[in-house]
Amino acid sequence: MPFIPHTDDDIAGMLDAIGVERIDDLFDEIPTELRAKGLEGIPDGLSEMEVAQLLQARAREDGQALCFIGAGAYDHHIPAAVWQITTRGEFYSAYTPYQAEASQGTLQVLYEFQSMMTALTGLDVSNASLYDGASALAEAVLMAVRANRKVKNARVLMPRSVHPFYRRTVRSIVRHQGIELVEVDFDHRTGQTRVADCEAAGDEPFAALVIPQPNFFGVLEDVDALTDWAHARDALVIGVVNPVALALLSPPGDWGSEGADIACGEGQPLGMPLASGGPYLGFLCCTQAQIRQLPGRIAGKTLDADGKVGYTLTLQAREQHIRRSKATSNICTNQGLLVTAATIHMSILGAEGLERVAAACHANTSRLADSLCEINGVEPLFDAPAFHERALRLPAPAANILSDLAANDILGGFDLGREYPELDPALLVCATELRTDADIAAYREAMARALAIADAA
Amino acid sequence: MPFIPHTDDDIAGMLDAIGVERIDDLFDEIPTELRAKGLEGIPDGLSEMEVAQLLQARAREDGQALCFIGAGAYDHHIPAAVWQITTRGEFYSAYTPYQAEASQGTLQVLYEFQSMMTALTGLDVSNASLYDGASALAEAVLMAVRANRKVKNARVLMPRSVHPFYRRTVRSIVRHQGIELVEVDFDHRTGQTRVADCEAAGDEPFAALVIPQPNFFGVLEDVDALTDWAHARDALVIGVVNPVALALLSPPGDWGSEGADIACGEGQPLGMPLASGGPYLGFLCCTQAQIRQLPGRIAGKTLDADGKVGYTLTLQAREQHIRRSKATSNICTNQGLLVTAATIHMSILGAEGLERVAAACHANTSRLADSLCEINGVEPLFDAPAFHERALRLPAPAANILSDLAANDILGGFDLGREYPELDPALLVCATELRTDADIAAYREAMARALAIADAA
Amino acid sequence: MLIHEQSRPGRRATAQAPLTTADSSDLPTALRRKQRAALPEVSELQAVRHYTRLSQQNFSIDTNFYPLGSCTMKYNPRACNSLASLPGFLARHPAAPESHSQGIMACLYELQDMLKIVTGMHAVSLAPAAGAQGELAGVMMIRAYHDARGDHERREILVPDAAHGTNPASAIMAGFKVREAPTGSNGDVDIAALRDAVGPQTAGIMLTNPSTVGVFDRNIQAIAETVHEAGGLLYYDGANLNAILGKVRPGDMGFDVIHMNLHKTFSTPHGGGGPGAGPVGVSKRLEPYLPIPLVEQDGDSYRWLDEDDRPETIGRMTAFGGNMGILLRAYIYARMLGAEGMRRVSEFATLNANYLLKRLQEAGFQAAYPERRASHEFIITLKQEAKTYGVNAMDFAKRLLDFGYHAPTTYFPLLVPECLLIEPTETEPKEALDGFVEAMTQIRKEAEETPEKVKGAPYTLPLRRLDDVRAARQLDVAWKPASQPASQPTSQGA
Amino acid sequence: MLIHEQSRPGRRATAQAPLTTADSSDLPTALRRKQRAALPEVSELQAVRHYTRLSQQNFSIDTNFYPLGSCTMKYNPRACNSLASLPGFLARHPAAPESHSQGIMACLYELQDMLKIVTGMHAVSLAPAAGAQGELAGVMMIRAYHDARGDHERREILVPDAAHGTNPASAIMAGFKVREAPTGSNGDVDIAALRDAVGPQTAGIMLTNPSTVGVFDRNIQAIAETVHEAGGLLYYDGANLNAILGKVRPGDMGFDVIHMNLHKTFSTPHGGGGPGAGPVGVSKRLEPYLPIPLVEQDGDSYRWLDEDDRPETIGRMTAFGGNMGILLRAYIYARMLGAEGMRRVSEFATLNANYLLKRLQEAGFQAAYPERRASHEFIITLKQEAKTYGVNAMDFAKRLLDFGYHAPTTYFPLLVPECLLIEPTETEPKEALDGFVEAMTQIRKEAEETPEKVKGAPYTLPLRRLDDVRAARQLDVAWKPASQPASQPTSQGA
Ligand SMILES: Cc1ncc(COP(=O)(O)O)c(C=O)c1O
Ligand SMILES: Cc1ncc(COP(=O)(O)O)c(C=O)c1O
Repeated sequence: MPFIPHTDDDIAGMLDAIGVERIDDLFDEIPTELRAKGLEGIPDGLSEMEVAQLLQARAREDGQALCFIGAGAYDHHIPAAVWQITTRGEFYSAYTPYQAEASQGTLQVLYEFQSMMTALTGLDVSNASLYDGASALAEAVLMAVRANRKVKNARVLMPRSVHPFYRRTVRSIVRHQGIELVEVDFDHRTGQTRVADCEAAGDEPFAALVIPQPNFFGVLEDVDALTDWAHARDALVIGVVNPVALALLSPPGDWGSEGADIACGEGQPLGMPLASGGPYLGFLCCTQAQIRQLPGRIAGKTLDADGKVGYTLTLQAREQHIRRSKATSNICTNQGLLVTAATIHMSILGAEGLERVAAACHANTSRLADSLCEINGVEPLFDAPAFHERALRLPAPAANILSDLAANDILGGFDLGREYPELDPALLVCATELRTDADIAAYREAMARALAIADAA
Repeated sequence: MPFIPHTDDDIAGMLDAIGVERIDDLFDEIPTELRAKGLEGIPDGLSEMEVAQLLQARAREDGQALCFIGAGAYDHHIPAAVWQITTRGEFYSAYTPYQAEASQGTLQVLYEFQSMMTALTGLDVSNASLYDGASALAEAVLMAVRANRKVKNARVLMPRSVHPFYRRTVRSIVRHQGIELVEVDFDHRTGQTRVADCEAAGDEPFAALVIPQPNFFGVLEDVDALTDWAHARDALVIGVVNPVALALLSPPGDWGSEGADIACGEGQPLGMPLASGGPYLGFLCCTQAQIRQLPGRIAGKTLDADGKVGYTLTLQAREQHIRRSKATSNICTNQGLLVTAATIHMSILGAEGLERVAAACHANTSRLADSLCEINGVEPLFDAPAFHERALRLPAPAANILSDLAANDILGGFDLGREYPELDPALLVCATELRTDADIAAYREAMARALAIADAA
Repeated sequence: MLIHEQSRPGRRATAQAPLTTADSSDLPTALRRKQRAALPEVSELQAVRHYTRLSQQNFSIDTNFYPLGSCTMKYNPRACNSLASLPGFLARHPAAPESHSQGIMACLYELQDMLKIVTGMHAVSLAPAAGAQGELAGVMMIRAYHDARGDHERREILVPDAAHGTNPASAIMAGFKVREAPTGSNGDVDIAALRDAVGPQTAGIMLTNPSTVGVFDRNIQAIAETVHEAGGLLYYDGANLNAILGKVRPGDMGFDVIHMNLHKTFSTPHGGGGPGAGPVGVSKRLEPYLPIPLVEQDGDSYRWLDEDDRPETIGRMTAFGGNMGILLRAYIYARMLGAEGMRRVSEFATLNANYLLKRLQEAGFQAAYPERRASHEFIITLKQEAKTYGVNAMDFAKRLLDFGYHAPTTYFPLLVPECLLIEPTETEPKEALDGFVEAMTQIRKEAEETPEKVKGAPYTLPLRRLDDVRAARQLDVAWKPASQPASQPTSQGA
Repeated sequence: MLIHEQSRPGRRATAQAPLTTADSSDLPTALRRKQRAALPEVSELQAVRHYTRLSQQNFSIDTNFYPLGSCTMKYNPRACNSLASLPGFLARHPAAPESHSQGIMACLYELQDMLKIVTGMHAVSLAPAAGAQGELAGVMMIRAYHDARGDHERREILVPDAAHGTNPASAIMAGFKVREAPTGSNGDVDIAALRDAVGPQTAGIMLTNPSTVGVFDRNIQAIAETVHEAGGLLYYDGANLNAILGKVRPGDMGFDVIHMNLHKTFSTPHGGGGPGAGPVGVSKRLEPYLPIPLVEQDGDSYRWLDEDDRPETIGRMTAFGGNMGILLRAYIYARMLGAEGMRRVSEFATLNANYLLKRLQEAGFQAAYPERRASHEFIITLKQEAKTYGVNAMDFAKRLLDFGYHAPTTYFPLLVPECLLIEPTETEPKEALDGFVEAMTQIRKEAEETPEKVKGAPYTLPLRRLDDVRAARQLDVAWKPASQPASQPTSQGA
């Protein structure tokens, strides 16, 4: 019996101790008419060997194409040590550290993670993770609305330059809490969200402004101006940031004259494989003033009975298991194992290592964009400094080009027209530090071929 | 500086403490004319990412062909838990357990391994590993010659049905110790080593007889008769056995009326990947009487100062680090990590699991052989019960057929003619529990095609 | 010692960063970081050693019996980890085209299907990232259902007082009011009180059955009838599915929507606090609202369903469709179990729980619901011990750690005083249960003879009992450099 | 508790074995096993938990500073493990055709090449499975060389008294006699004594330089001349290569043959006692005798060289050409280091050793060779402490464990009384060395004030000091079932 250790003797002895004849008797409080007759359709169990053969075949099927998609998930090198340690049983198979004394490993990791995230974002405090970047933004929006005592209405300015999936996720999650998400357009020449675009949202007060940096197009926003503008209107500022980019870019805590109030984003670039989109790791940081509105676990430092330093979950009164319906959020299980990976990743790379990774991605993506733009009809979509991603205008339908490239095992980018019809046909491309010059040349060649075919057709 | 943690401050402070100006001064006892000028030809260092890209490409190059080769290395399923635990840093990066109190993990594993190997072989004691099966046989031969007090000469009867690479290895290793390896032929009809073949080696006394079970051809030897015959002549008996086969086959300790004296073999089938041939694990077991002639580490049970049970390396007076030139062997570093893997593997599978694996291999190989023998001109080479491998006669040159099959990503077996010209053209094939019916069908089809081509040519 | 405290400026003994720093001088200075982030600067060995040693300070399934009620801490098969980590799965970008995704989509599709079968629901979405997000998706679907029918007054969700905290919190996030439904003294929902509570304002009820008090609510059909007749829907909190897998199906009990914690019943790892996966299953009438993406079979291949295919969907729960790696692990586990194995899960989880309960009762401990069968878990109350010896549930919990056992869940559910919620799971051998009974018995003896000893526990762990109050009062939730370090300019692309 | 003691008949809670038992009834009954082997019957969880917990009872590089002299316990980069474990490498059968082996053969070829360059030798074989096997191969080549010249009287190998035990043992295995060469009081070989010792019987000398006393023999050229003039060859024990990598090459010192412990200098893991890899390098005149297989480049591809290509080879050392997975790890490490990184290895290993020596001397410890530079390791002698306080080197070693430091090598080399051979390696930060000095100082203080405390160590490990004598006297080297268990017939193919 896979995973069930009971011998026949055990079973007999245990039933005897309980005083029943057979295991099924233990289910006698379930009304008979409800007892499931069977599990028709569930296949028979397989041995580990058979499942391995099946899964190996399936994993092979998905191949390992050359990936030039970014769009919120980045193919970075992950030091081998990261997952070899993260998957140690003591991290992998532990629960949320409710019993602090038996969980110092996890708790100290959480505290270190929080320390690293505050260092990266320039804010005071960090929680110990949310599900992913998009749901973290949703929580940030809810948090900002709760936290803003000066502005009573629940309007939040949401630039269209924020990742479209993030905007959708925010919409799903906050829709029933009376929050109005006001879309702010971007400048179609630069791809930037200008103050003027924000002003177009009207004169009504708003609780918060979301600022993506870099934005979905890879374009760098004028974060200082936007932050000061929002703060002048008593709104809070929520930065949506890429943690690797933060190695080079001004941290939210430094934006404008006062700094952003909240920063959130996707931790995937900190040591998580692409893995079809998850598990990743949402992070959420804020100023000290907002800590009681912060959702999610927080590890804090304390002392034990002998005065030794230790760590424990703290401010639990914010959380559902204490506060129930009055909690800051319903979040319970979060992304602890990914936090462990991210913490190890950051400690191995350090600030300088992350900086080099960021610079390499930036340079590679620039090289890729330049190289593709040598092809007739391909040109930069926006005229503004960009980081990590580049939006390109195509002379042919993006979907066709992408499927042509895919047939050559090149994943050519994200089809911008799908989310921004006015930009069609356009592509969002990205080349992380893992893409070599040869990879970029291969892409360029395949793109030239694909466009030639499209042209001929 | 990869892996070197010294900061500039550290270096300055340390040099200062030592009282030299630069690191190079520390090499001032090396005669100047010897100082290496450079390392021309050593490439520049690569980042982990770059090395990963290189190695991934190389590993991909070698592909993952469908493997029907056995010949001493078997493609078994390895439970995922085995290597996830074996590569935990505490096992992976520990030294030989010289400080017993700080090495109870490794030491208990060694003791458990020894217990499992004695259970499998039916002998009293086991060492804690040798390099591989072939070098273990060499040590067994040396040990038998030392141990046999009744027979003073150093003749050892070595059947030709022993793995040819084992015989070569033994020859390399023992050649300078005055040992005469007397080849014993096999019955060309059955593939077995008969008592009559042994008797053909002459009347002179001999120190030991080697008995492979199953032998290189997969054929089962009449171990009882051979053992009794050798014992009647005051020779010791060395069994060369496959540990997975031992789940079904009579253990050396039960052979004949007294049992074999020594058993050795290759532990690879107990949880080691094929991995191009190593690291594997040689095992060596013997009767209590011979323990002081046993080479290699041995872990023993003892008590600590508080009377608690613990484990430590014992009988070290047999070993080179104590006995130097009088040691039983020069072996020092052995195959500890593989012992760990094997121990976990055996504890997860248990005797019944190993038995099922053995039965599945046996059945698959039989099915494969039957299936190939449906092809015109392919027929069993030997008429005898066999296990795990099957020797087949081919109607065309084996080398050509094998390279044809390889072109179809099928590794079709071991070319017997290379080592046994008199059997040419013949193939030794094997299908472990991992080979499915579809795999076998694919092989059969490819073989039929290859033979048709050969026939046409 | 924190990793930060091992940091030395200029130390970076790894082979990890690109060897040269690429040019990034085109980034506008105003938008650049002025000072390097205070991340640790350590060697790879230091990091490896630090986190390896930290890991050793955790209890975990792989090292300890962990009978944490409501959490289903069972063996996480190692195969699930290695197979979900095959390069082909790890390398797939979430926006990869379907042509490069058929392998994983086949797994997801089959998982949807298996979850439909085991729960008896009509359709399943794998999107929610954990149980609580599944709850949110579930109650949002209830809301979408009523809204679609113009039934806008249904704004109240009933939640038993024993329910998990996420239940009311999720209902609130979906814009509902929460009303408590009391638990009767026998552990079942108080049906009379429920009847009084339902009405035209009732959007639905959130239940788990067996409930968090560890008993199967025998009136489930009456409850379903009551709520349905009042026009409400039934939500099933699937955290306790391990108790009934293959034995009784929420769909058959009358539930309209369910979430499942794959990190419980389907044995994906808890990871020290996640990640999990909280798929939702629904009856036919709720299907249009399922969160996206979904996987559909289309002839020989699979395709994603998104907003365009499902215009009424409540939408997206995360950017990229959920915790795929966890879904894969659950799929692998399910395939190893098969139908027979699934049935055995609940059978042996229940056998273990009832055996352990019985043994503890024999040892003198008081069950919260002594007349009832345990499901996969049960509650004992230490109120007697607390009163007589002044040793409370938390003291027992801490002392258990000294015996190498992780503590059961304490003080949840809140309605049972000084309670321990104990869930042994099916993967523990009888010896582990017997050992636990022995430890509990021993601790009670200590409570009687030397109560201070119990109250001072633990003793054998790296730390003694931690001061939670201090942690909250003297908040320190992030290490900060002693003095902001001397400004280290970041490289300017040189 | 042993895994065997957790076994219960009939327990097998794993998904590992094939689900059905295939037919094996055709195997002759006489050759079948009569009774199942007494292997443990445990669940997968029990096995995982047992071995996870056992692992935690080890000191290791990944958890502790491990200054074990002569063993080069440095960081084993995790990348070496994961890249050597890529499926393509793990799946390759040793008898796979060259067409399916070019990837790994490229790695092996380049490794051969790099090892040639760093040692200054003419050719390299990767075949030997560890250092001792490399030694055996080496002295066998020396023998083959003399034999080929008809020089059959050269049957004596000189070995310094300080040499590692494997040196004389290997020489004996190759059929030589061993003669000790004494070490001078300054740590160098006693040249005069050596001159007296060589003669027509001299086949060669086995040296390591720096020697196992941790100093570089300044007379190495004179030694080489002496031995060569007498007609002998020079063997270099490469266990100490970490001290000179990129600084001085054995080939340039005049050595004819060398083995390298890749599990030392090239940082492949020690694994609790192996596996290692002991490639051998030779000068031109010994090339024909190299053990096979070798990898040769042939245009664009690689091919194996075996007995047919190398008729004079000493032959095969293992069945399949060595510890390939270890060779791959060494290759990966070498590629990460590059030339510059290799030089740094010896520089920082030497810096760390000299710094630690100096600090220990300042703290009052006595160096065995106080006038000499340390190489990558050095010896301190505690004979003073042993005499004054009755606390010997072993006591210091055991007490160090309580401080979280693995003990240095004790009582080797034998010629220095109460010695500790200390090798910090280059991957340890200064803080680790300083911490070690503090611990040693503290222990000396304890030795002075409370010698019994030191003699009773360790105290903080899972066990107190173990009784080695008892282990040898009351030999128990394998668990046996209490009573041979009731005969369980093995399945007869049903
Ligand atoms: C009964 C119950 N419901 C809901 C949840 C919430 O699930 P999750 O932690 O996955 O968000 C839990 C788990 O903690 C639970 O035990
Ligand atoms: C100096 C010296 N020579 C030889 C050896 C033997 O090497 P191995 O253990 O790899 O056989 C060692 C290692 O223990 C050593 O330190």
